[in-house]
Amino acid sequence: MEFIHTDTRRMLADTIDRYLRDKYPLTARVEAGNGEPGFQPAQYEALAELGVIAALFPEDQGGFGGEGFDIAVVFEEMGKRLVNEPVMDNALVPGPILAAAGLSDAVENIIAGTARYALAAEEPQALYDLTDVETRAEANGDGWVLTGAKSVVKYAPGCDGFIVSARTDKGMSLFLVAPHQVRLRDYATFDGGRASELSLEGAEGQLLGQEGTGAEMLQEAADRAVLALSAEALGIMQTIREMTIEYLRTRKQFGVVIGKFQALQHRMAEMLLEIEQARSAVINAANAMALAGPERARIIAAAKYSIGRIGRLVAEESIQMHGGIAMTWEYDLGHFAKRLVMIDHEWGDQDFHLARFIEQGRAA
Amino acid sequence: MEFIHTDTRRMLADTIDRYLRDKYPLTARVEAGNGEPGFQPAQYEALAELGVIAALFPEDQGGFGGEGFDIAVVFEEMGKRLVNEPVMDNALVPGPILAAAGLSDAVENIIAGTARYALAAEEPQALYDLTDVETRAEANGDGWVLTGAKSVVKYAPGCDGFIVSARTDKGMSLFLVAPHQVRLRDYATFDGGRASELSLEGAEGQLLGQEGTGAEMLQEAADRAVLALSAEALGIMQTIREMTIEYLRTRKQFGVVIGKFQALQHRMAEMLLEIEQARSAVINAANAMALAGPERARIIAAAKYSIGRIGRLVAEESIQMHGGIAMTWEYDLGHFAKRLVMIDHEWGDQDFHLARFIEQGRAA
Amino acid sequence: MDLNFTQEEIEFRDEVRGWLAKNLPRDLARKVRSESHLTKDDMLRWQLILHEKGWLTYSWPAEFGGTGWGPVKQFIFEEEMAYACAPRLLPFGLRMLGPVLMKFGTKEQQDYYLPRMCDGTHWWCQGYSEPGAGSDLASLKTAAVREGDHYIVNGQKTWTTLGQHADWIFCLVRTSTEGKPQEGISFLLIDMKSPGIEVRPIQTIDGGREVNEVWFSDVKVPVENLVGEENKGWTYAKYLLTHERTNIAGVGKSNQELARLKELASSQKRNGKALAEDPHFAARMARVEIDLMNMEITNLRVLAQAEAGGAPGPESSMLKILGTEIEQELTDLTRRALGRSAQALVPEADDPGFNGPYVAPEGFQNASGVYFNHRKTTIYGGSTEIQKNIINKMIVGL
Amino acid sequence: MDLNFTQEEIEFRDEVRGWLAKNLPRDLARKVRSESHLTKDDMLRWQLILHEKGWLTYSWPAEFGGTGWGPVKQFIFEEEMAYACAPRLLPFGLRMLGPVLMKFGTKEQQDYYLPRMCDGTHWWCQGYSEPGAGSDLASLKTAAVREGDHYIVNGQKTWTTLGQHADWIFCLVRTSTEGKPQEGISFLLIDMKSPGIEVRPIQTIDGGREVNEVWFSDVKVPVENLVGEENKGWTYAKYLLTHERTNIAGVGKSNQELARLKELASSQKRNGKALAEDPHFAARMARVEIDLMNMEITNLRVLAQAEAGGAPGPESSMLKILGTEIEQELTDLTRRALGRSAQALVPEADDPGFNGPYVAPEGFQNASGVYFNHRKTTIYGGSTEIQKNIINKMIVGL
Repeated sequence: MEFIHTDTRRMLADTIDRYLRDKYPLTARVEAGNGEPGFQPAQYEALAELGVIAALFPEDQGGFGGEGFDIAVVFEEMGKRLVNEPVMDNALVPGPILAAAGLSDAVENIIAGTARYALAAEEPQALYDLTDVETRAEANGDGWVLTGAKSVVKYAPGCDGFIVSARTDKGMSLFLVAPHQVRLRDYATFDGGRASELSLEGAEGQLLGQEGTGAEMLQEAADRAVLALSAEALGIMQTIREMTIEYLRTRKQFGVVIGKFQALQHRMAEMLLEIEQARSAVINAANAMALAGPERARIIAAAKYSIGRIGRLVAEESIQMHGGIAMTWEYDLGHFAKRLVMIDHEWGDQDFHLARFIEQGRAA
Repeated sequence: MEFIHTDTRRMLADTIDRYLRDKYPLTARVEAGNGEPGFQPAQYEALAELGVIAALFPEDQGGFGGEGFDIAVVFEEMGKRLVNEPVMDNALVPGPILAAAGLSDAVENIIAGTARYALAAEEPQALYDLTDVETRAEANGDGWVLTGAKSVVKYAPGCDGFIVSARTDKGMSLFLVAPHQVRLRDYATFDGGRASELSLEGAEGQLLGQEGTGAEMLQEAADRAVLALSAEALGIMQTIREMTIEYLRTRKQFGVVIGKFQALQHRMAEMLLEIEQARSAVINAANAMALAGPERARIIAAAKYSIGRIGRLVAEESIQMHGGIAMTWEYDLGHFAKRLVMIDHEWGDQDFHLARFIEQGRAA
Repeated sequence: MDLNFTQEEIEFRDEVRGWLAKNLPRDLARKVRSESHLTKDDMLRWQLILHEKGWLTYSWPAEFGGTGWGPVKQFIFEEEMAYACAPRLLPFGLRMLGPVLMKFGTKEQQDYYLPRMCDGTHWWCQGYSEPGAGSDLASLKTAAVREGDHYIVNGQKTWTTLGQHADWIFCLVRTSTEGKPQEGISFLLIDMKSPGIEVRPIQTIDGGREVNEVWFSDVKVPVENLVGEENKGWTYAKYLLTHERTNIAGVGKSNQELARLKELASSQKRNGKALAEDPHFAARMARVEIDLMNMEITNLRVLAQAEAGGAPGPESSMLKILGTEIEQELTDLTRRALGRSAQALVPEADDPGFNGPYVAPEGFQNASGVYFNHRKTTIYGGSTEIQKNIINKMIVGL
Repeated sequence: MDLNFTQEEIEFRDEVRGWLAKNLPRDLARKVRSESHLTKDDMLRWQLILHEKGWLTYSWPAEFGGTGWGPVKQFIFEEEMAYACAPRLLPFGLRMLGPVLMKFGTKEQQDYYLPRMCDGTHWWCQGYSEPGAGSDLASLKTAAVREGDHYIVNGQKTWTTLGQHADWIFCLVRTSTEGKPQEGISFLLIDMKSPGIEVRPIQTIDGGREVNEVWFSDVKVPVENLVGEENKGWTYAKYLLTHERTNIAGVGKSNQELARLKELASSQKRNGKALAEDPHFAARMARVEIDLMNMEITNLRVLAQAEAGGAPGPESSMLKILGTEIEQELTDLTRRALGRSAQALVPEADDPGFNGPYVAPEGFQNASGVYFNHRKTTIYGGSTEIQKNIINKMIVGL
């Protein structure tokens, strides 16, 4: 039993931390998140150069990591500084799917930061359920033709390809679709980022992997995404924790620092305790990536549920303890809180994952 | 709109309050609750003489009340002093069923306090569901023969008759069964009272009302019981409230009265606020007794859910704020807390009633 | 004990409801319903419609041109406004300054200011909070120094809602540093066009720009703009705070929000079933609905007390806490019911010409913004923490 | 990062598990599983079985006859004991007084007392709390006045768990009223057979009689029964409190309770379906299970720190809070799963000869009692409020 990261991972964390501290100011991040393309391409490339993306892939795919704890370390560090570069959406999630389908050139480019892909899986009518798919794919000679719509595809413009889930007669499959084959309508996201509604009207697609294996491949991607989001949320919580402690220590009201008020002290203690529970949930999820079957699914679901519940608590309590200042755009806290809450809206919220946990328990 | 009770009801409340204050010491109540028959027959008769039972019945049945607010006033006062005489179980619940079946002599005796009846409706396999009935009744000449088992029938020994729910070919019906026809195995209850497992092995029974109308009659009785329990719980909460306020004002720790600790102050404020919500729930339920259909059912279910949720909060928080002393038998608080929590185990707990509320909302 | 309205009250309710159905402009109701941004013109338009009917000053005593309605009728009126999705009336003039002038102002002040806050001539805003003061209102520092016939005002106010539209501001200012902090405060009316005033909008985390900082640099204010006596401003402010408490529970608004949420949850699907049928989500909706049902009765109890002339007790603070928490929970559930689409920010969906398609269902384009915006409700107007202090003080007494 | 035990640790766990399967008497396990009352004989019987194996003093250093196991092995041992439903070992001698004597006692005291607390000769109890002191332990008043070779002890202790069985009591007593309250406290060993001691049982709300008041009237205690220095008792008590924190989270016990609850919920029926399938109840069970899963990792993190020689930080307090709240929630769910039958009080169901029928399902005759009994866990051993103060102090620093 060992709860200290390997030297390699600690070095990676330090490298990311130092880079972000020096070169990733929050103001630029917030500004970029409000415009197009919703992130800072130069930063994305710089992170790739730093090895951030390579750390998410195993050696046989051209990376130097790819395990659960690699993902956790990278995203926790990025969460601390509220990074909104599309590392998860355009690299971590699509990369292994493309690798599994044998598209190693694409994966190489992803790792180098020179290509981005996006997964378009969730449909407008579905509440987080990746199997609720109405998009159809029809065979057409060697290829396939897809028709349907996908919702809230993050960081879609500028991607080199879209991985789209669609139904065929043999169940659900994943297809690679070229950018010019899809129609995008894009908009900002509430936490400062960019997303698109994507529609396919007879789009040409290339089947990825075996026909009918889409659900499995998606679940694999979803588990990675949930781990990444959970670790990012943990990083965010740590920054909020530091900001709130600092505020309690310095902000005066009625002639004393507010951290002296016992009612706040006890609520702060609860928040601190819950953040430690969130940390444990992330560690457990990172570890579970090496497991298989319902045990892994249970732990991953438990993590996202925990992050959702605790994330809301941390966002709401930190704002309440700060008071009015936390409601302003200029004060950093709100941006962290917003991202923290929006994480609950990606890849299934706490209710979705609690239900999944219960289901998997029956299966186990 | 008027939130003050009528003069009659205020006089009734004062009368009960004065009587209980003078003549109903907690020590005797606790002692009686640990022995047989689990209550104090002389007290029961005295309460009947005082008009406590008559207040629960309408004039045409020989009482002088019987409305929702009569029930609420009586049980709130009894709750304040932790009365465990079987006014609900042996009078309020069975009385109107017997009245509806035309047994006016029995009702007269109930009101006079000279006869007691008990409803035996819930079965061992059922979790509060009164329609989950396996007891069977077979016609036998003019009468009926019943076979089955009923669970946790409160204050059964010494009753003059049992109202038993049983299935016939036409659905569920209620039957009056004489005491010598049933077998009782009785035991103490955790909150200081008495209950029995009741079994029927070919017991003779008399059909009450129309065959197949048992479910309706039971629901009517259940609504009355829920209102009474909710009002009793409110009375208990008020006493706990006073005890806790007094304790916070006088108990010193670290050199100051503990009521000065802001963390406790804020929790006390929450508890006080929730007790007011419980009071509103009881008022709403009392008022709803005059309504019909799903609207009444919804409000009654909402009240029991509220009482269950708030009751647990009040019991747990008051004990925690008191500390060790609240864990002792000699200190009064624990007895109030125990009854408050056990009320959640009678006539459906908070989960049961939340589900019922949701169902009725769909029906409405 | 009788929870029902009297026949007269029911008729009154029907009258209000009928009038609103005819006279509330559809476009305004639609905007309110979807929690879209209201312009100054939107708000003034509605104010003048009500003024013409004589209902704008529904809470004022008859002698000042009000309706003379008691608390119950006022409550019914407010609830019907909320159910109909009428724009909320800004409280600064009508509910805050108005009552203070009626009680403590001179005849001249009353005659001058009261009609003008009704007919749209004067848009009022409030200058109470200061940076660094927060819940500790009495620690305010904005100074008014008497020089001849004027006060010279210097300092800064913050959280001034819709101050960018305002013609006048009523301020608490420090006229003395003697004694306890509460003792040197005065209540001053200041023309926003006075030289030396600068309004700077504060952008809030939901992206909105409703609140402002107001800066005062050597602003000259005539002494006749003082309300009541110098250094007695704290008394007037406290008087005003108790008036602000009316209908603090927001029963009507929350009931309207709940209905909207139920509609949404019936149309959203999870596992092929309506979200409203999902047991977990249904349970969360039911819990908040029951809290709201109970609060509605608690609110009626307080109202009946007020109607009978009783003073507001700790129940006001309870209703503030409950009302805001229920509202917040409803915004949380609404956001969650939208699933992934709650992330989308489509501000142009508010534009009259916008023609879709939406990302989230129509009327819910800004649910996350609404959720975050509502965080303020437990902070301002006496934070939840302050209300708990009050409840404890009034009941436990420590 | 590696959450798994080493091969050696896994073999150790299997060894413990195997031994327990063979050596833990069935009747004791059954009693523990159904949370029935254990007699003094029950507890001693199990203590001697462990003693013979050499595992009774599993937490002691090898030099004092312990196993010398590190924190991880100790934890594994404790968890296996909990899973197997072994009777809990009383901490008073083995985990509390023992370590204090090893650190601060004389050689004579060590040689005399340590073996006797193992072989059943001395049953120890604890004399810390006093009426009216509660969480403010240092305000204790029981006085020990030196007279020649003896201290004369007068006063009263309370909450003395199983004091009715005890041969000896270790006490905090006041030997000086100078300075801060903490400064005049001494640590004294007292023979319970001494004249002037009276033990009075306290009945608790669940009907149990596990705790006692202990009264001292002019009790003569030889000075050689003083541990360490006079007036330094507070230091020893604090040292002891940190030792008491080991495995405070009770992961094994809660996991065992959860398994029991799941079994119960699978056999209880609501609407013809198992209660475990009821979405509301399933959600409540899942929530506590997830909290417990997370706490298990938090606990392992603390353990790994301890194994590496780290000092216990605020995590100990967090584990105390979490562990007791999870335990309480499990007792609440168990009670609720029983429905109406949780009301029944059938103490004779504990008797060996009892032969049913039960009211509640077998093994759950006292669920309401267990629920109420567990209220104490957030009060004693440093209440939740005290733990929150500690967390705040250690992290925020105010």
